[in-house]
Amino acid sequence: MKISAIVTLKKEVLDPQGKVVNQTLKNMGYKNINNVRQGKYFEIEIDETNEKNAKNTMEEICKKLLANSIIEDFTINLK
Amino acid sequence: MKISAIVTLKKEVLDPQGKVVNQTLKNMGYKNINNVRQGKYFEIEIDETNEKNAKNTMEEICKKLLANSIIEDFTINLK
Amino acid sequence: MKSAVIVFPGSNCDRDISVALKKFQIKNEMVWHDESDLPKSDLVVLPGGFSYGDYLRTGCIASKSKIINDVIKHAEKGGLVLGICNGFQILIETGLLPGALLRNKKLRFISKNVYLKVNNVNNKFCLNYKGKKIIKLPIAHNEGNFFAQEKILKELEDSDLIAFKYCDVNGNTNEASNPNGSSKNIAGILNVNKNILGMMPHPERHIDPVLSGDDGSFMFESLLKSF
Amino acid sequence: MKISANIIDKHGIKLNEYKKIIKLIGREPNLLELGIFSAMWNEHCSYKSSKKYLKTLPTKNKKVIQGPGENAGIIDIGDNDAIVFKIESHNHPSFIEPYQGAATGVGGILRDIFTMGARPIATLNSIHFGSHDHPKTKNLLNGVVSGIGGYGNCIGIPTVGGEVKFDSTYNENILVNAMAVGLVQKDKIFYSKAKGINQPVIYVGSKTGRDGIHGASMASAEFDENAEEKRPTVQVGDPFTEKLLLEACLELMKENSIISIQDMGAAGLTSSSVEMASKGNLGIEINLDKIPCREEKMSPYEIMLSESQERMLLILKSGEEEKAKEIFKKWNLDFSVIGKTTNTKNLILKESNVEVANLPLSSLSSDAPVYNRKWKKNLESKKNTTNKKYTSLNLEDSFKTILKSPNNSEKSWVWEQYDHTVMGDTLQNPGGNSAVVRVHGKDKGVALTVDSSAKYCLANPMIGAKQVVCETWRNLISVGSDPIAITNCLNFGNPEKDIIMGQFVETIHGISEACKYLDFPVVSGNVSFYNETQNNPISPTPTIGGVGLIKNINLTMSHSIKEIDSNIFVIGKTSGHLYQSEFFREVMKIYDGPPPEINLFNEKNNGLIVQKLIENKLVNSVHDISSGGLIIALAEMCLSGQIGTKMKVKFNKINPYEFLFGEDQSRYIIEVNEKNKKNVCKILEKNSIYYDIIGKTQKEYLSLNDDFNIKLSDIKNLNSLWFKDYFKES
Ligand SMILES: Nc1ncnc2c1ncn2[C@@H]1O[C@H](COP(=O)(O)OP(=O)(O)O)[C@@H](O)[C@H]1O
Ligand SMILES: [Mg+2]
Repeated sequence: MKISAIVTLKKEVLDPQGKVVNQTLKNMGYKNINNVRQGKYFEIEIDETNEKNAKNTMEEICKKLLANSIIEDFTINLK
Repeated sequence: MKISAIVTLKKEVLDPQGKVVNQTLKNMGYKNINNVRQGKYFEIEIDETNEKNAKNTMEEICKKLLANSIIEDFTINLK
Repeated sequence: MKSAVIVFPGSNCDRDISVALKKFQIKNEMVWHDESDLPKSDLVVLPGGFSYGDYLRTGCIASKSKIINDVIKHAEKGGLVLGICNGFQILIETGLLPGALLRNKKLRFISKNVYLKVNNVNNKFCLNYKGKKIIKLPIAHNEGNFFAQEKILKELEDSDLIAFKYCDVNGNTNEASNPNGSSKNIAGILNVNKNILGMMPHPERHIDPVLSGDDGSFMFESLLKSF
Repeated sequence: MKISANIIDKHGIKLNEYKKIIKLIGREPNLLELGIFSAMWNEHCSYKSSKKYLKTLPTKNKKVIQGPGENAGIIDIGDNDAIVFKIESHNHPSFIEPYQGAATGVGGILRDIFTMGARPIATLNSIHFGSHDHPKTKNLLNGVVSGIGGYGNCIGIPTVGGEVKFDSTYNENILVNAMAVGLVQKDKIFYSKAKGINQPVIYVGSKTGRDGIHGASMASAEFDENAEEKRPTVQVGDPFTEKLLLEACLELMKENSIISIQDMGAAGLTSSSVEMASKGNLGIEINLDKIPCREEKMSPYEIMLSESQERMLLILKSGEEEKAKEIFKKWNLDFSVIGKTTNTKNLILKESNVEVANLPLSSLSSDAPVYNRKWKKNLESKKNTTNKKYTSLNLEDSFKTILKSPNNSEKSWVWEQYDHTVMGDTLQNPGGNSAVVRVHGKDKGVALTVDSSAKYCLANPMIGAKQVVCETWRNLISVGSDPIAITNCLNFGNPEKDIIMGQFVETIHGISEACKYLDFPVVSGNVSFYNETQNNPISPTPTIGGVGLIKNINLTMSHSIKEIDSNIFVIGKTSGHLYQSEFFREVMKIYDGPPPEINLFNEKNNGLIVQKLIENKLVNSVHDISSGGLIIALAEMCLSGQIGTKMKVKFNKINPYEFLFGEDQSRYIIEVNEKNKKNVCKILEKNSIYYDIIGKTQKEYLSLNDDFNIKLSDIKNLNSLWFKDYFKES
């Protein structure tokens, strides 16, 4: 089963990468773009048939490894 | 409107980060995880009411800036 | 005095620090990350470099290494721990020091000499900086932008746990003298018991006057003196 | 599968070359074999257009341990120490994917160094971009610089020097040349030549993936409009794995287990196995089932042509496999016995016990085509005589215009992204004449530099090439080293055109002549042809990387002015050559005319005297004069030392413009304190060295007669303005 997670910086943490992308887009002529946030995406192949188990494992992994709770939030998606 | 894109390395391209994360998860005892791929996530706030237009803009941005089609693929999602 | 330098896959300042320790007559042993026990040591050093390529988050994967449990025990018993650059990042990921190290504000790797204000000389690492308010050391990092919640920043300041701050040649700590965007210009911090120091600058690279400075020497002399 | 004309063409093989293949192997090749031929016979691997001329380079002297022909060149620096170095291009991949292209360029050249048993101690790079206002330039510059840094910083080898240039000639073809330098014990050098029959062939490092298939052929084709579709995937670099590979290889090299070793560079497993076996005059048999693959069901064709990074091929003494395996296991790297050496003199590939290719090794190496291409002498670049009204300009403004031009701007924006102090032995940082790196644990050091001068080379390839070699020599002299040898990267357009081939031939003549005269042999190098897009070739760009020895690091010289009230000497004659100068290009917008002449006799004389003055501690600081002329060199000295200079000059034969901006060659600026002045003059006169004393150092200001008086802080601001502006930083 494939399962994915998106890890983003918490709102109160400055996201310089997103800021640079935003600025670059403005310079390229995209005037209607107001805000850009950048994050990380992880896709995992897991030997598991039960969706709930897979989700639980992913959540555990995010907490233990993939996200740093001081600065980051995460969301999980089944593919 | 919020719209997001996930940029991942093409399947044939080496993903050094995914490789290391995969190995680490194995060492942490997650034996049922077979493959990890890491990518980038972008979330954009756009002044636009028409979904299709927003998607088109995002697609353009991905092609021009966020992804390099030589090594990367992207997918777009409305929030 | 005895020290142990932990070598992770991807560490690359391990040789530099061992050269420095030897130069100041500290008996050093290199310890592979996969060992479970530390040799008897007074000081444990987590060296600079790119452990595990700095993939995922800097210092994160190294903080899950086998040896780390013993490093934590050593620290809890009051043993000295010094984390330089990637070592600082690892200390933060293990939770031995608070906060987070984000990407440099300008999103670029920065390698240059910077001025530092030594804020706290009442610890075993910095004794010999007494009277030497402003020093010069090299930095070389991509993620040295120290971040912590207001509460923690205040605690650090109130308890005098900020060891070094980035400054200019006259000692001004402001935005212009802040190379990477760190909160309060923080370049290095101590834990409450002051036996753990994490810092982004590299003292081990400035131990010889033929290089562009030797302000790093004072730190090794301090360590030696305290034993 | 029948090989059609279309397939042959897609492999970049010409019809007559295909006929030659059939003749050599006595039959038609299968597709896998054709792929192998295409990889081995392309320009990048076979040097078919350049071989004839490369042979004419001087490659030997007392200090050369290994000249061209191995992974890198090696020179003797005494006490059983040797320096291994080479430069290589990664131009095409960097244009397509600047970060990964540049990163893997650094990774590739580092493997060439440690495959010989050396620990890399420094890297340098020469990078050329299109015009700063070309829409692609900013992104390419940003990507290339962070890619070079990304790889070098992570693996922990200091990037100590380099050059960055902008010119519209590179708009669609940027250049990324990376040089690496390593240190090895003279009696512990490893080579690629296979020896002995039935010895195990070992694959170590990363797994093989479907990336970069046919990269070498790409480097041998020009871009066209359809390049977009034809582009094969570029490889992604993994510096972390390379660091592990480096440590694992050096660890194994301490044992007595390796017969020979070779990195998998361009054309991957194909070229490494072919080269090792053919150098040893042996055969080699490989079982493709044993290759560690990243993806399922990879075909023999893909496996043999993949250019996945961070891989090595070893031949071990049989019986040593287990010991070696343990080491690679510790470093978490793949290790696989994939075959053996044989006496067949053939390359035999097997898959599931079926022979899928069988080729005589000679057909891939010694019998590969060599061409004697047509070439045409380059026209003399004519002087534009009508446009010489520069004396009505303002001196100060002209100086300032040059100072803030992209090419003459201070480049710390670039080199502050490179860790240049890791390993703790960097004595001179980027920004000076040459970088200086201490030999670890000793009192000696090496001086390192990389230089090019495409503007001179386009105007006159022969003189230009000589000039670049001399500039390298001068840079090495200026830090107090004894120049020993060079490596070179020859970047040109399509050699099938007689004009381009002419540029190449004349360049080789120029390099040869200068190297012979200066006893400055070429020990390694690389040729990159087909740097052109839609018939627009780049200017001929030979890049020279030089290495010098500093016997006593305490005698290292810098270009920072040291004290006030000392004397500023110019060694060598200033006659005011302005054609091809920065002044003509940046201020007058004059681009024609010949480059300055090089007189090798003066070059050598002036250099050796400067060397002697440094050795005898008679000078405070030294800088060579190059692009931009005397005033730019002097300004750099003043900025670096934060001390100004008051120039007092009488103008009779030449005017102030020619004096300040002329790019006459073989010159140095030296700072001499009052106490040594007499002595220095005496030595210079005794040796018939032409010199001028142009002024004295002073506080804070750089001035000339009554013409101008500029504060150093203003100069500094102007000089560092461009990059900040370009990247919109305060
Ligand atoms: N311009 C040159 N001058 C001298 N030697 C060269 C030049 N170009 C290539 N060589 C030599 O030819 C050999 C093959 O080079 P190359 O194909 O770049 O090696 P690799 O397979 O390591 O990439 C090397 O020994 C190299 O030093
Ligand atoms: Mg090689």
